[in-house]
Amino acid sequence: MPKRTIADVRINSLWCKRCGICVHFCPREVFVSGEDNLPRVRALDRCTGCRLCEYWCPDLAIEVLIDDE
Amino acid sequence: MPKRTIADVRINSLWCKRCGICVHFCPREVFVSGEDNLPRVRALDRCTGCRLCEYWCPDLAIEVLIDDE
Amino acid sequence: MALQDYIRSRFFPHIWCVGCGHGTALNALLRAVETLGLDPSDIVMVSGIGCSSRMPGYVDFHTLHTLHGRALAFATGTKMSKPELTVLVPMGDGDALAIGGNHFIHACRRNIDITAIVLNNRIYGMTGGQFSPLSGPGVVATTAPYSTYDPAFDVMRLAVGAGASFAARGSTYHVVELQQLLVKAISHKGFSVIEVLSPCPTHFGRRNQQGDSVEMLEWLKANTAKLGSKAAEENPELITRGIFVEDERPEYCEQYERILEQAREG
Amino acid sequence: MALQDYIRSRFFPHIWCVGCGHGTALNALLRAVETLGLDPSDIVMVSGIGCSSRMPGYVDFHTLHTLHGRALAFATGTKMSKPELTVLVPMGDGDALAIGGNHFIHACRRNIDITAIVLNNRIYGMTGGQFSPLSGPGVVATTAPYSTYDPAFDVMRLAVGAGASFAARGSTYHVVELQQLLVKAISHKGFSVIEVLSPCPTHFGRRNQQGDSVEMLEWLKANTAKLGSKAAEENPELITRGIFVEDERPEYCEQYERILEQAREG
Amino acid sequence: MERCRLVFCGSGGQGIVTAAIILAEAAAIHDGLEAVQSQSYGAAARGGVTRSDIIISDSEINFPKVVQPNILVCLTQESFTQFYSILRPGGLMLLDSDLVEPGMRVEARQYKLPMQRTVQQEIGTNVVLNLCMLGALLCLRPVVTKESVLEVVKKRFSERFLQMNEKALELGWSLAQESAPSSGDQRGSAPRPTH
Amino acid sequence: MERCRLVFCGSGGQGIVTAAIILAEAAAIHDGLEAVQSQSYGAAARGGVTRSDIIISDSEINFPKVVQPNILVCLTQESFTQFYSILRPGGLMLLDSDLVEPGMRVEARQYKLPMQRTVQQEIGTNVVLNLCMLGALLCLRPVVTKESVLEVVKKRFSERFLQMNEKALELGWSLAQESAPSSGDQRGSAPRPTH
Amino acid sequence: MTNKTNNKIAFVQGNEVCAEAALYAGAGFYAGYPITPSSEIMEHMARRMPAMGRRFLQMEDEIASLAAIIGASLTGHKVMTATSGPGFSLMQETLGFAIMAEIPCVIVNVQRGGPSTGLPTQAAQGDVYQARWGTHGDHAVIALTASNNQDLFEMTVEAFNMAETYRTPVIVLIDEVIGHLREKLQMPDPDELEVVKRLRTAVPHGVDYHPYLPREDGRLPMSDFGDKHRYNVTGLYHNMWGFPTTDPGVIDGLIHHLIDKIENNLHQITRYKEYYLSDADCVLISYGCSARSALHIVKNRRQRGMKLGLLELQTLWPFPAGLVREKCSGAQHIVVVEMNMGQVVHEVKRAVDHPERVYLANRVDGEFITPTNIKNVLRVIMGRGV
Amino acid sequence: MTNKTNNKIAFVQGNEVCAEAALYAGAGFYAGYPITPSSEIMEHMARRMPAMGRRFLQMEDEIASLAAIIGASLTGHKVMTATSGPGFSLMQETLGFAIMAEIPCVIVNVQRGGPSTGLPTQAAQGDVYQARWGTHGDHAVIALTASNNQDLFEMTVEAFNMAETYRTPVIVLIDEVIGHLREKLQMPDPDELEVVKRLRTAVPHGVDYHPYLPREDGRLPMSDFGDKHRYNVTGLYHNMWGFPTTDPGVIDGLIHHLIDKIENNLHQITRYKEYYLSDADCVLISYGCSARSALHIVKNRRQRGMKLGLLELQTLWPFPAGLVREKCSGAQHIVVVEMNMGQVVHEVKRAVDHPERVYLANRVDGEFITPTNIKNVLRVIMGRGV
Ligand SMILES: Cc1ncc(C[n+]2csc(CCOP(=O)(O)OP(=O)(O)O)c2C)c(N)n1
Ligand SMILES: Cc1ncc(C[n+]2csc(CCOP(=O)(O)OP(=O)(O)O)c2C)c(N)n1
Ligand code: SF4
Ligand code: SF4
Ligand code: SF4
Ligand code: SF4
Ligand code: SF4
Ligand code: SF4
Ligand SMILES: [Mg+2]
Ligand SMILES: [Mg+2]
Repeated sequence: MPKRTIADVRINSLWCKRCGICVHFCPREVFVSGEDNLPRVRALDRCTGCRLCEYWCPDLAIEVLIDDE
Repeated sequence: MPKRTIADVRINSLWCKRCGICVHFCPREVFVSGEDNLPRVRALDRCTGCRLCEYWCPDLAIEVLIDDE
Repeated sequence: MALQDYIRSRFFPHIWCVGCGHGTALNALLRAVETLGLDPSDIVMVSGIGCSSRMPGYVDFHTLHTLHGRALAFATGTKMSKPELTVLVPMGDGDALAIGGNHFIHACRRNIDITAIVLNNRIYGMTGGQFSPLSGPGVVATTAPYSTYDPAFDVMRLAVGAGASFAARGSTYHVVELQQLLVKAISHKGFSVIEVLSPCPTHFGRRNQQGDSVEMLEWLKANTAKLGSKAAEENPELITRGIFVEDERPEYCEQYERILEQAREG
Repeated sequence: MALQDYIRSRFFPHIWCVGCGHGTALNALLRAVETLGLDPSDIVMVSGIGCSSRMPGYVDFHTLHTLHGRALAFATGTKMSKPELTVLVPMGDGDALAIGGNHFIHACRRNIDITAIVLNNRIYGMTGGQFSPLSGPGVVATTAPYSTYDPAFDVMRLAVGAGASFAARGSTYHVVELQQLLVKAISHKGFSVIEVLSPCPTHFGRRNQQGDSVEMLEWLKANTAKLGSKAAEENPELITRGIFVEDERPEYCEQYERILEQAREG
Repeated sequence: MERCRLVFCGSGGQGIVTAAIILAEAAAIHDGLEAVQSQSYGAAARGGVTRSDIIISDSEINFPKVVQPNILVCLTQESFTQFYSILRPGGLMLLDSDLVEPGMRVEARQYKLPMQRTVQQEIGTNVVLNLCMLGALLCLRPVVTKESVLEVVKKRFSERFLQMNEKALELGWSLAQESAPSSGDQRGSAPRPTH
Repeated sequence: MERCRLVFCGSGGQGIVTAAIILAEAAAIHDGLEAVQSQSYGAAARGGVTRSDIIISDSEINFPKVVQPNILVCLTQESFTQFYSILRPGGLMLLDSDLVEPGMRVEARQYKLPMQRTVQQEIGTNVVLNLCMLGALLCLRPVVTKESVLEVVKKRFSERFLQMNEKALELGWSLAQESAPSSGDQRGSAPRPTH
Repeated sequence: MTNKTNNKIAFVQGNEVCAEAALYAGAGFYAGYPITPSSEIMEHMARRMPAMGRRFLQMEDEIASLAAIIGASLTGHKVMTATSGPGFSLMQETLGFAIMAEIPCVIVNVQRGGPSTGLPTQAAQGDVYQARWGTHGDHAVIALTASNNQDLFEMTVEAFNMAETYRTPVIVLIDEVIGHLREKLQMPDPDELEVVKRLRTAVPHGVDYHPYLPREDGRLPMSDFGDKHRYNVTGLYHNMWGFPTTDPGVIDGLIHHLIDKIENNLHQITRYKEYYLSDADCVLISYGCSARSALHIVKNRRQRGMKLGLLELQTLWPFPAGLVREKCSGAQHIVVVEMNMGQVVHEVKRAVDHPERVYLANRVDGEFITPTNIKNVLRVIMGRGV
Repeated sequence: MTNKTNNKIAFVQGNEVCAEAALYAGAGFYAGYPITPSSEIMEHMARRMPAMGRRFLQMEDEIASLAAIIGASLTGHKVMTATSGPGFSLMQETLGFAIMAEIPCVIVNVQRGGPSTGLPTQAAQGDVYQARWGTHGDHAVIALTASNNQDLFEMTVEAFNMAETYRTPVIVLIDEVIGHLREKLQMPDPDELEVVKRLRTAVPHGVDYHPYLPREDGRLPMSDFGDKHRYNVTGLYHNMWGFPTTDPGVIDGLIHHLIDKIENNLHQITRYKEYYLSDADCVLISYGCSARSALHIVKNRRQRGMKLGLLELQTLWPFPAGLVREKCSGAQHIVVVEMNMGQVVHEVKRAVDHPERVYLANRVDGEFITPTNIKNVLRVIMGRGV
């Protein structure tokens, strides 16, 4: 298995409706709820790249960018 | 069980449509197909009073009369 | 009351064809009603459109001859508005399960105390022999001149799948059994479905080498078996007869009574 | 193709409420289509009317937004007339099983190669929170202020009873599983039904003490179990997820090809 | 050719409509005439009274129904009772002598032939009663040629039934040749609706 | 009383419509006035722009919609953008200062109050933002009496929520009392449809 | 009416008024399927009926809803269902059954923008002709409408009354604006409005009862399913016992009866209001929500001395042609105000002596027609441009 | 046509003619549900279509049938379904969808006696107004009819042509008499009648295609589902891309487009026949089966020197009012002959200059209207009793 680096977890703030699902369910607690409830990545380093947040997001507002080496 | 006498097996010729079901299926072959296919009782004495003919008849055209003693 | 007292004899002989199974089904139904000693003024018979749906004309109950496929919807209103009535709904296979399929599954789901009698002749009799959703593959019909490829519903599986609390199948060959099944179906508290295999010699028999009514009854005799019987086990091709499900579930109108109470209390 | 290539991004953010499960279902469906590497020009999405039925607006396939309850009937015509198309039909629970119940069971019966996705939020979302035939008893809805007493359909039992050759249930909490189920459903040759437990926080959650979307997903996590799992066996109250049936049966359009041949030969 | 208006009536299974179509088609396709054919069924789903109207003419036919036929064929008692009175005075009435007992006088040339009995005896089935009737009719009133009818029969029936039908047609023809009208009464017996 | 035309707008969950009904009902039932209230929703199923029209008058109201309000309340940016231009020149505009950033000059008496922030701080929830708005509005323009509104509020809300709503109303009132119009600009900035 | 207070004045929505009026009229059974913008009627019934011991049912679709209330009407209940365009289209076959079998029932259609799914939340009056001609075959119908809460209450009660009087479905044809508009309702006292009871046969048990034999006064007494008279109901042509027939005389009699019982009673069925008609040389004709805008402009122009008047129709079908002719006899201009591409305007043209003087002021873009829209049409008619 | 012989003259039923004409016009997909008296159309298709490699489908009801052909039309097929009154009533919601989404399709309604189940096997022409107004909301429709086999063939082909030309459902409104009447048909050669092909967009892949943007000539080119242009189809008001909108301007434009594309082409859509009109002082106006009786009496009276003429309408909707006015301009009496309680007669009254000269000769008892029935009306009109 190639080594994976999590390049970024991006939130599309225009599409995100602030439901809080990603914040609540990310197994690694990567997000916090920021101003106006917009999720903010607080600890990218904790992210395992499981992509669950991407899958859960009802608004297709999350993109997990992974560098496969 | 009281003794049963079969008083009569009556065919309502105005209702009967001559399908032949009674003639064919009576377990005791009580009927024959008569003129114009109207069933005719040919052997009342053979009748056991099982009433199956009455039940089968699609035209409600048969009545089995039984004297219960 | 005698059987004759339950019918409108002035309309006999009825309009059904020579040897039509629907006549035998009517016969069995009347005997079931007689057995139960029901007062005809307590019975409502509701039907749709089709040969089978002509049944209400012949019985001296309150009778309502409605629209193709909609009988159960009308009947639901009748029952809900006067739950003390016994509501009987004879339906054709097309009527019940082609155009009327939705009302059928919803009546099963609700478990409203109505008895649905599906007169299954595997064909649209009234309109002249088009195939139905119960014809099954390999049947010749006016709309299937090259024979059908449409799979059939299994009425029992569908009824059970939709939540029916009583489902049984009988045939117009097995008349005594049929009468007994009808007695049970009518007595059942909740929605009951009874499928009656009822030959249509005119449109099914003739086109499908099943011959006249006598031959079609012989076919039923040879091709059906009692549920759980040895014959049925040995030959899975046989169509099974008997009670497929008989559950106690809350009846719909009774449930509404609970709502009425709850609402009255506040 | 990337996920973004399958959507009409100009219409985002979509109209669904904060945390609506339908968005997550769309997400999973897009990933399933991506996994299968389908060409969007080969896909037709057909829907009825309801919140769920707004899905076609967001996907860059051929899209057909029809009438409440009728999506499968339109889809049947589309598929039969051009069998090489992949036909996806997202439906609401009311859409699929209240007004649309008849088309649903007939599609199951025919076994036509369409994928029906029932987005089950147990409520009429679009019209403001009336109960649906999947609400089940004890639910508060605008048309059931004293709570419902109507029994619910079990979509899996109904689909199987009607003859579906593929039936599966997933949830928007179990997203990876859901995506996999969708891949299987789409790949299945024949009619496939997939029920997606998809929370409606706005109308169901609020009225029924299930809270917002996060709490509703927690509920799904706690109240469902994999089919055949120990949890499911130990607690029959749990809603089961997984594949309920996966049969090989002749597909409808293929059967028609046989008729075409037969007719051509005479 | 004078306009000829025919009504065939009987019960559902007797092939009344088929006979009517054969006749009209023979006229329209093979004899170069104009012809229309239609049918109506009674209230009963099946087995009730069936009626078929045919008009044959050498000019365009607009109104396609027959109000007063000049030829009436009745193959059941019930249909006779229902329709005998519409026959145009002096018209031709053809009946099966075993199936219909007129019982009243009709102002017409009436032919009663034992058609059903004959086909049953000679061919062993009564499903070809209709063709027998057609044979008899053509002999009595050649509205179309027998050859044309045979052409249509050939096209309509499979090998298996063809011969049987042809034979029935000939049987009817012979029956009619031997017959004479059984009632020459020219006075009407009951008021007749003129519609 | 002069006819008063109001438009409340905002997003789905903000209780815009409830506030409008309370206001209109207070006028109609308790202040003996005529009042009509209606609402419309944007294309989005939910969460889109919601608008409610209220007319209050001492004479019969026939046309029930508001074309040019003399009072406009906006509780979201989107609704502001959509509707700011319909306000009658010189009318009153009430905005939540945290939710709406006008960005353009409007020919009106404009009040921007931190209503949402205040209820959140003082009551701990923003579900009563609508009542706070109503309180502010009544203070600025007493279209109905506060007592009447309180009557309606009492009837509509269960014990559990009553106090909270009453408090919000008072909070709004106080906020408004302290405030002054933030924009006295009397010139229009963009052409305004007259409809 | 949840928010009813003292003096029985309530501040409510049209849809709630319609539901409450049905209860006032004695509706004992409701079945329905939700659809915007009519759902509040159903929701109000769901709340109120159980508390009153009456029966409420949510069905699987609109066809089943109408079927269910017909089934319930036969057991002796007054019944109602409500829907909007798409549901009303679905009901057409079943509506025809109610007409043919002469079943009293009330169907509310809260119109929205059509055709098809159209504009679910917006106002239109495009179903007027459909109410008349939506089902197949010849028939007659009664359709009522209203433009404000007080009238809507009365018209709904009237709908029940007419349904019972004429043994026929009656359509209450309102629109999104009226259905959703909140305003005052002075709730009538229990005996304030006339409520027509179900007319039941006086024929005793054992004597032949004819469910389809009109009395001297044209009414057909009913007998409840479950009572002692057992009869037949069918959608086929039928005789006076309710049994199917193909007898041409009976058929001819039945179809004429179905139409005459309504059209010959046009006078009794007609409801309308008039404003400033006595001296009007321009008559506006309108109904439902549009009539509000029309009345607004009439009052407004009267203040300026223009002789404008308004005839507000509350009975749309059977169309009160005689009334329209009479009220327009002195008019130079007649302007029909409606929210469609022209429906009632056609009937008005047929009714009046000078159809060339009839104009249409309409709006079909989903927005409520404004007084200004009407004013513009008036200006054009007067030759003054817009 | 099973019984077709040499010279391509066949002796067939109207229903078979209709089916055969559909195949001639290129119908590639049929879905239906049987109903008397239309079933033979479906049965004929069931036999013929598979042999021609085309697709035939029996659905669970009429709603599904119409839905299925719409779904099939979008993949590029010419499509048809056939039914009778009860089924046509059920189709109304779906018909509105086809109108709104501009889907070419042909719907045959073989009329029988209504309302409701009515008279399933008997003749009537009671669905004329329903064809126009059966679905909710404003809209326009095309409805054609015919009175004999040859015309029926042509009108059915025309129906397909108009469906394609105007992207709209076209209704072929025949009746039990025509459907079941057997007479000659001279089968047209393959190229004898014009067959309008589906107009497909020329816009190449990658260039923005607007499914709802009319061309200069008013037509809207289509693109098949499965081809490279992916667009949206909806029953909501929509913009030129097919996406929902509530923009009042777009809504207004769409509803006008839907109506104008048909009504502005009235001239192209109108089909009719005329007999002895040039000097007629009494004009009969009729259509479908009734026109046969009308023509019979016209010819009959002409022999006696009466100046009777016949205008036979083949296009019923949009109603050719101008044509009727023109053809009746010299008439002292105008008699509409139809088998209903009066439907086309209302349109005729609206069309002509002297509505008071318009009479109705009708029959509604299930029996076919006879020349004698018409004669009796003529006698009354002439003041000579019956
Ligand atoms: C809406 C509607 N569609 C179609 C029909 C025509 N129709 C009448 S009965 C029938 C089917 C009859 O078949 P089935 O229900 O199996 O009853 P059967 O006659 O075989 O007893 C059909 C299609 C109708 N009357 N109404
Ligand atoms: C014929 C018809 N009846 C009713 C409606 C109103 N309607 C629109 S969507 C809907 C139900 C929505 O519920 P569901 O199908 O469960 O979808 P959801 O919105 O919950 O996703 C209803 C009743 C309609 N559009 N058409
Ligand atoms: S799950 Fe999506 S919509 Fe919800 S808060 Fe996270 S990014 Fe926003
Ligand atoms: S990819 Fe997994 S770990 Fe990373 S942020 Fe998303 S849910 Fe959390
Ligand atoms: S079963 Fe009945 S109908 Fe048939 S032959 Fe016997 S008596 Fe007659
Ligand atoms: S009662 Fe039984 S034995 Fe007697 S005739 Fe009938 S079937 Fe035969
Ligand atoms: S057609 Fe078939 S179902 Fe109908 S009456 Fe005849 S035999 Fe019975
Ligand atoms: S109402 Fe419910 S189903 Fe509809 S978008 Fe909102 S959350 Fe989703
Ligand atoms: Mg059947
Ligand atoms: Mg739902």
